[in-house]
Amino acid sequence: MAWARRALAGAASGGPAGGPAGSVGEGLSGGYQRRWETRGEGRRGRGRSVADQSRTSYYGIAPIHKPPWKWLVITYFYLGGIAGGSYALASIAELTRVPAYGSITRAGRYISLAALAPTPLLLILDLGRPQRFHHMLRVFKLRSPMSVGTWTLTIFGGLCSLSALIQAAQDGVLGRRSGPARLLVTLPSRWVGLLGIVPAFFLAGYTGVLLAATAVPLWTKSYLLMGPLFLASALSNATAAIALALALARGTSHRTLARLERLDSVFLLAEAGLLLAARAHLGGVIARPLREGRVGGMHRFGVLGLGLGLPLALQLVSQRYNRSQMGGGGTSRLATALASLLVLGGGFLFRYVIVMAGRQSADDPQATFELTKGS
Amino acid sequence: MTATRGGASPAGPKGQPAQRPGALGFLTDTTLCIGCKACEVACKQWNGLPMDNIGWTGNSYDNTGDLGATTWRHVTFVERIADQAGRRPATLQPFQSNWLMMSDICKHCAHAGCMEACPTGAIVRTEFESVVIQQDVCNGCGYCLPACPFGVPEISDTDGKAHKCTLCYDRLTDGLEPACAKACPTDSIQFGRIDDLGERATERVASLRERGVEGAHVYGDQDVGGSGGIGGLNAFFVLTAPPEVYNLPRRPELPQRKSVRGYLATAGAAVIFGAAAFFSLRER
Amino acid sequence: MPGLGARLGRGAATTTQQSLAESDCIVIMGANMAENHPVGFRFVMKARERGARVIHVDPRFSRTSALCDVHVPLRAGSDLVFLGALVNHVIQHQKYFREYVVHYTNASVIINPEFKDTEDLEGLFSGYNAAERRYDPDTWQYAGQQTKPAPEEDPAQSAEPRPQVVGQISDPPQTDPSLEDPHCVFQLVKRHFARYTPELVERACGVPRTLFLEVAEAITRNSGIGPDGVDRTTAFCYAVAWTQHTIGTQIISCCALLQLLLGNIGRPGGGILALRGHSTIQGSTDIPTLYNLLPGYLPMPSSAGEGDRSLEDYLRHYRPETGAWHAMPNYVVSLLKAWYGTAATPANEFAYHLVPKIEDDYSFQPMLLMMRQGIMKGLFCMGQNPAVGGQNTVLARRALATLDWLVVRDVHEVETAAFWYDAPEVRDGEVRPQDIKTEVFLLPAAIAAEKEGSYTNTQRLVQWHDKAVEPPGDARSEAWFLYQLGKRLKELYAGDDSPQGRQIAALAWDYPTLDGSSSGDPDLQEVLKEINGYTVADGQPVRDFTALRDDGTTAGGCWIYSGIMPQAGRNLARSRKGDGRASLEWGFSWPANRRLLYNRASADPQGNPWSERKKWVWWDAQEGRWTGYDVPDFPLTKPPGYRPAPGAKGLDAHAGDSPFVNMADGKGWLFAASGLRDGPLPTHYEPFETPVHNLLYPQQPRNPAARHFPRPDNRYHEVGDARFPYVITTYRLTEHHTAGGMSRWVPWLAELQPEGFVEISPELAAIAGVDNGGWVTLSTLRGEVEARAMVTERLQPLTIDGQALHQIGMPWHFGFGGLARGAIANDLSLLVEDPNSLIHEAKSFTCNLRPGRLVQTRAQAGAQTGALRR
Amino acid sequence: MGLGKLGKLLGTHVGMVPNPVSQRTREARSRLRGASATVSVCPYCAVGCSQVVYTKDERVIDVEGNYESPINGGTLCPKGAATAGLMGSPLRVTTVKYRAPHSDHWEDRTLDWAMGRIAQLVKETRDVTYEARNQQSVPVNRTLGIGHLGGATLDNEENYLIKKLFSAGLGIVAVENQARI
Repeated sequence: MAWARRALAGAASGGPAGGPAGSVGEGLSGGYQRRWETRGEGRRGRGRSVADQSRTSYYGIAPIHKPPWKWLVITYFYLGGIAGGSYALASIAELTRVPAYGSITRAGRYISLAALAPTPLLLILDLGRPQRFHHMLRVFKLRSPMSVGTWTLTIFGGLCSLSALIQAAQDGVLGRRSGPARLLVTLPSRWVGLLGIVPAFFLAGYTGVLLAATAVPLWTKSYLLMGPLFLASALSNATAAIALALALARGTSHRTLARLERLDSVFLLAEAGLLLAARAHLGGVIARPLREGRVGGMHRFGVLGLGLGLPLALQLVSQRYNRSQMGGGGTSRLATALASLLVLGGGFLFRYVIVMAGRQSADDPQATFELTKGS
Repeated sequence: MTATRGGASPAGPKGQPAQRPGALGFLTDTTLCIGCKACEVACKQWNGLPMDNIGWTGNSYDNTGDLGATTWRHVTFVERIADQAGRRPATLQPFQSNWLMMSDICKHCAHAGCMEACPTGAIVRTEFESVVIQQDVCNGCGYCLPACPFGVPEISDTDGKAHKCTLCYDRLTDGLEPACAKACPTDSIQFGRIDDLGERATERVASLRERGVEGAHVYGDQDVGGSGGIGGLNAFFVLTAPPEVYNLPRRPELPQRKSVRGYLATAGAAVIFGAAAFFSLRER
Repeated sequence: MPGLGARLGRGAATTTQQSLAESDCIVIMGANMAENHPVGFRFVMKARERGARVIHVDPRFSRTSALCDVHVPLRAGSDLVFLGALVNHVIQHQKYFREYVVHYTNASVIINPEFKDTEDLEGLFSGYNAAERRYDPDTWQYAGQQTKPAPEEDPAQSAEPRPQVVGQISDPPQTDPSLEDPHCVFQLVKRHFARYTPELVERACGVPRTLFLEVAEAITRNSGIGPDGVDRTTAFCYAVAWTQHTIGTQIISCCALLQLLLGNIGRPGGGILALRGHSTIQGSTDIPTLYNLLPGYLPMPSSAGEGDRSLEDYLRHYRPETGAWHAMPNYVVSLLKAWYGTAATPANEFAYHLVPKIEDDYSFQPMLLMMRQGIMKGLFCMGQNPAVGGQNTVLARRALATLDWLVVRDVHEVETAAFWYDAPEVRDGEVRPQDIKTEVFLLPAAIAAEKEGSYTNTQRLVQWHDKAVEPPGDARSEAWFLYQLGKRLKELYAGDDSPQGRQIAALAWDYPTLDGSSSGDPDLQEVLKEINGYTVADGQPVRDFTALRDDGTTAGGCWIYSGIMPQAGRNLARSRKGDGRASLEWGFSWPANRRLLYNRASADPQGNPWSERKKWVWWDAQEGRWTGYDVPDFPLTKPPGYRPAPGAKGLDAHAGDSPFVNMADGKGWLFAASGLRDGPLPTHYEPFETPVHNLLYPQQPRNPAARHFPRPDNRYHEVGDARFPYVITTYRLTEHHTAGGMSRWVPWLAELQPEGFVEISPELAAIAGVDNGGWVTLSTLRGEVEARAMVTERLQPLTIDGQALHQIGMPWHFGFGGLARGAIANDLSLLVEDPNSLIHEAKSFTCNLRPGRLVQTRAQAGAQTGALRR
Repeated sequence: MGLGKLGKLLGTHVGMVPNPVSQRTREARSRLRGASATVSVCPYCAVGCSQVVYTKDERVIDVEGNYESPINGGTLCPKGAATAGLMGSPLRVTTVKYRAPHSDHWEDRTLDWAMGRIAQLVKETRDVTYEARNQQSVPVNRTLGIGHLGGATLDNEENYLIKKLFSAGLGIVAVENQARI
């Protein structure tokens, strides 16, 4: 009951409406006037009273409840985004039928399965009653993003594994002659990829809608932007992840890396745009957690600075450098890896900031009253 | 027992809580409330809820704090005694005045945010149009907590599941009046069919305004309290001060009506990003 | 309650809670009804729905004030100035109910010319004996009465209104119906209250004139038949905030005087409702576990001076010739037969000599001193928690420590049982358990639903509770404990011929048990039959108290409860059929199931209802008897026109227009010729500890007849003591029950008010430099406590005689045990007694306040006295 | 037939806001079914609210207001509503506790032992402090050595037995209760 301690500490917002010490006046109608001298040693002749603590809110106690989600859910948002994003990119790369992008497809497939693998465990551990995790599939409720999200996760889990297995079979990881390998190779990986694009994109973006469909002011005020914002962030993380993998792997063509880097810049720009638009739309009161305090600081330096600004700068530098070198290599691979790492770090920090800022926003009475003051 | 009807029934016009034949609910008339907390104790006694004991809060006589997993009725205390100059009133407003006391409870909304958010279908609408969390289904995901515009459900520290007022569903099945409504000494909490209660509420507000209580209004109709797609509350109130004073949102909104629009926005973005990725990769 | 007993004849609420719903104006003063009697308050709310005006007069804005039309904040301890001013207002503006006053009160009686009022003697009545701080009431009697020497007056004398009129009403008192004679009661009252003006109210109570006049107007407009011809009644509700003053009894008697003047007594929606705190505290004064009373408000025989040596002496001292009390011998003899059975014979005056005689004041506070002086060696504590609930509890805990043995019977391990290892002074090392020699027993007790029996509630309603379950473990009911203890003592004293042996041997103590075994619970229906009274020969219950005899043929434990079991097995306390009007079929209301007392006054002298609207009891000429919605509190067949023959005795001596059957002359006493030890007329004196001087009688700041105990461990503050400038009042909260024994250990109640606190105004908080939630320390010459301060505008400074005066409020439930803990407020209070009720003054005394905690420098550094033990 | 069943399942389990009620919820009943009811009076304040105590196999399962009472008509205050909490309080004393003189801890004793010891103590103290006559040789038959506090929360019959046993039987005059605090 964190708020209890905080309410006790009298951290309630809103100063007391201290009027002048009891002023002289004869019996007024509707109330009567008392003449007394308060020696005024204390502040303004009146100690801070119970009424002072409830002038602008109910003793600072939150009108709504924040979700109990912490690290497990934040990590799930992050990994789910990367899994969905990298699978989608892999499939798109396959669609371009450019043979050089085979490496992107392979990296994307493997990364998406690797990212997706821990997510079910994360979600189950986060439940109050983990042994009842299967109840999530008891209903399919369109109006509940978490219900739709869980079904998507299940379906995408199958497709993502299938694609990864097909990829593994094609790469001979499962051996040439073994039964399943031969069967898997026959499956049309492009069609499976295409089939998986929709759940992939949904998995990457639905977490934004899940947060938006709540009463938490910071999440729900600009609800239309939350989905795209999370999707952009997921895609930029995915691109960064693939770029990182390819940068480290030998034999990746320079051009592919440059192309990926440019794509990542596009996503970063979109994410930055959406984030700033959302923040602007929130308004001063509701956006306060993004401005003040620890989370505000992490938002400004961590997410905007390290996660978006710096990687964009690096990518611009490396792109100009590439053009000037016309085909030189070497140094840009290091820059790509560094940029990718920053983006990946920024991505995690972004989800941490959004979730924590949301929890603070739920605890702030002024935010809810601002959101619901209506016309 | 009549078959349980899924979904919600039609919402009522402005100024009147939703008209739902057969719906049972509460009218909590704060002008009769003497802040005795009999409702809090009667609710805990019937439902066997353990004590919270959060300690002395210093928030006037409210040491209960907030609705939670083990507190399904919560009496709020707000002191509005002295004016700016510290003058205390002698002749008071009819009925409850200057020390606002209100027994807060789950609103049992016509369209309930918690019910629409719950991914396991644990939260259902009963034949009495009340909203109940089925303890044999809930797996403690916590999504109903932020989904409720009034901050009612809470996850219990002991059993990890979400809990809130059930409008004494087990008592209603046996034709018994909810424990809090029965215990309330001054009948500030009135239980009954919500259309009767709705008329009683509007009559009460009218007579209060006649006697000089300008601030009197119904909280829980389409306009204030049951707005934004919620379609009215089955547990509504007669208040004499703005809702924010009682820690209630003035015009809350049903969060889940944004879900589908959220999906579409995301799908749109997905198409754009997908195309961007496709062309950005293909282009020479 | 001597206050109501002296002026109306019975010390109990005159009306019912349900009757409040018919009131046109309700004044709640000296009480916080919405918080301490929430369900009783529903009837006040019903009255408000019908448009009644509700006024709350209280130093603090409480949950009651929030639901009232008018809240009048006044200085704690100045209640009588406010009430006196109301009496003065009613008389000056002729707002009294003239026909009611002339016929039903002793307003027209001429008083002995030698009587001198406080206005003549600067604050004293005539007959004051300064050495013994006592009055001799001879000069207060009716004029022309042959003054019979009163029995030796001594402090031990029963504090309850002695029904005996000093001075035999040998012939009808001289009266002046025109109320003009300077010596008639009305003029004496008028002169006595002449200086209680609205200006004095503003100076002494801190209540502005405009507000006082608004209240006075509301009360007088809603009493009697107004100019618009509509008959209205006003009710007063009070509780211990009136009782717990050194002038407590006079405050209550002043309310009775005011209601008599306004003609509200005995009428539906009127009367005075005493709000009692415990479930059956009314029952425990009717069938009294009080030192100075026998069951049925019979005075306890005294051995002071000549004393009540024989039954005949006793009756001669206390039996009046006129009024209902004339039948006293029937009640006393029946009681002795009930107590001593066959050992009580006409020969040995029905074993009257075996009844112990009292010689001094053995009320609660002197008992503490008897323990300290080692006179009292053993104590039984059954459901009482004096370590928290008594006064000067620092002294009280020391007293408990000097006992040889202590038996505590309670539901939880209350502070009284745990003082020897858990009290603040033990935790601080001041006192060591090893030094406390008291042998302590803690026996578990049963709760209402685990035993059968009856409670008497605040409106004299006796209700039976059935047994639902067996008490857990070793828990037993008090009836079981007493019955078994009595049997064991009879065995121990078997054959012992000493006086103490003969006393216990004579006691009739064989009750059938419920399960027939010797170790079972006694059958309380049998005890109830004994209380109701039965004919000794056949053991059949008597119909009502008129059937009790003084020749030993009947036995009756408590005559005022007689009629509760009219036939064998028919227990009216178990009747449970409530109806809309007077609910005569729900429970039994003593005496004789009368719901509204003195309801003869709800009809005019000719026996017709004053008005259709306020009809209650009236004379039915055809039937030749009184009838109505209630059991008439009047001889059924005595016509309104009846006039007594000279020399008539008992109730025959009362005329047909005398509603107050217990009074010697059948009239409501505006002037109390006897029964009140500190004067026939209510007079304002300051509380024993007060920052302000008595503006009315500067020479007499304090009640001259108050009982005080100057001792080093009970030192008093001076009047206007600068070291203790703030007035402190103690009170209760809805969520807890008295000393907390039944609420601070109950989880669902402890969490509602989990910690002791103090309430101060923002203005005082500014002076002390404290904000809401900060720690403050309160100190008096008796003790020091610390608590968190709730800084709230519900308290406010008042301007008393031009000076700013700050008041502090502190709930007194809390102690060092249980789940909800806090400082013990009564560590601060003082031992001092009202002369009549012998009740203390915890509603207004003085203290000092400083910010910060009570830092202990003693043995355990850092262990805070009274702080929470984690 | 499977399809019909599947159709119904889809109807209640899939949709915008599906609302499937579980079997356990369908069978929800109040625990007062089959309980026995006893009418009692609230042990707390003097308003005198009538209470109905529901019990099942010798255990209190619920305490509520009594609708028939003209005073509380089914309502209760917070203390009255907590009566079941008082009867079942976790801190309730249910065994006899004894503290020997000068000891610093409680000891457990049987009820029978305690009753015998108390009777013994009463006799000893009474015999030492009994006064048949006072200094003026007026017969008084009293002892000031023993006192009694309590009564305001005990039944009328119990108050009667206290006054009868202690005063009439043992001559104890210092018998007082909460009326005076």
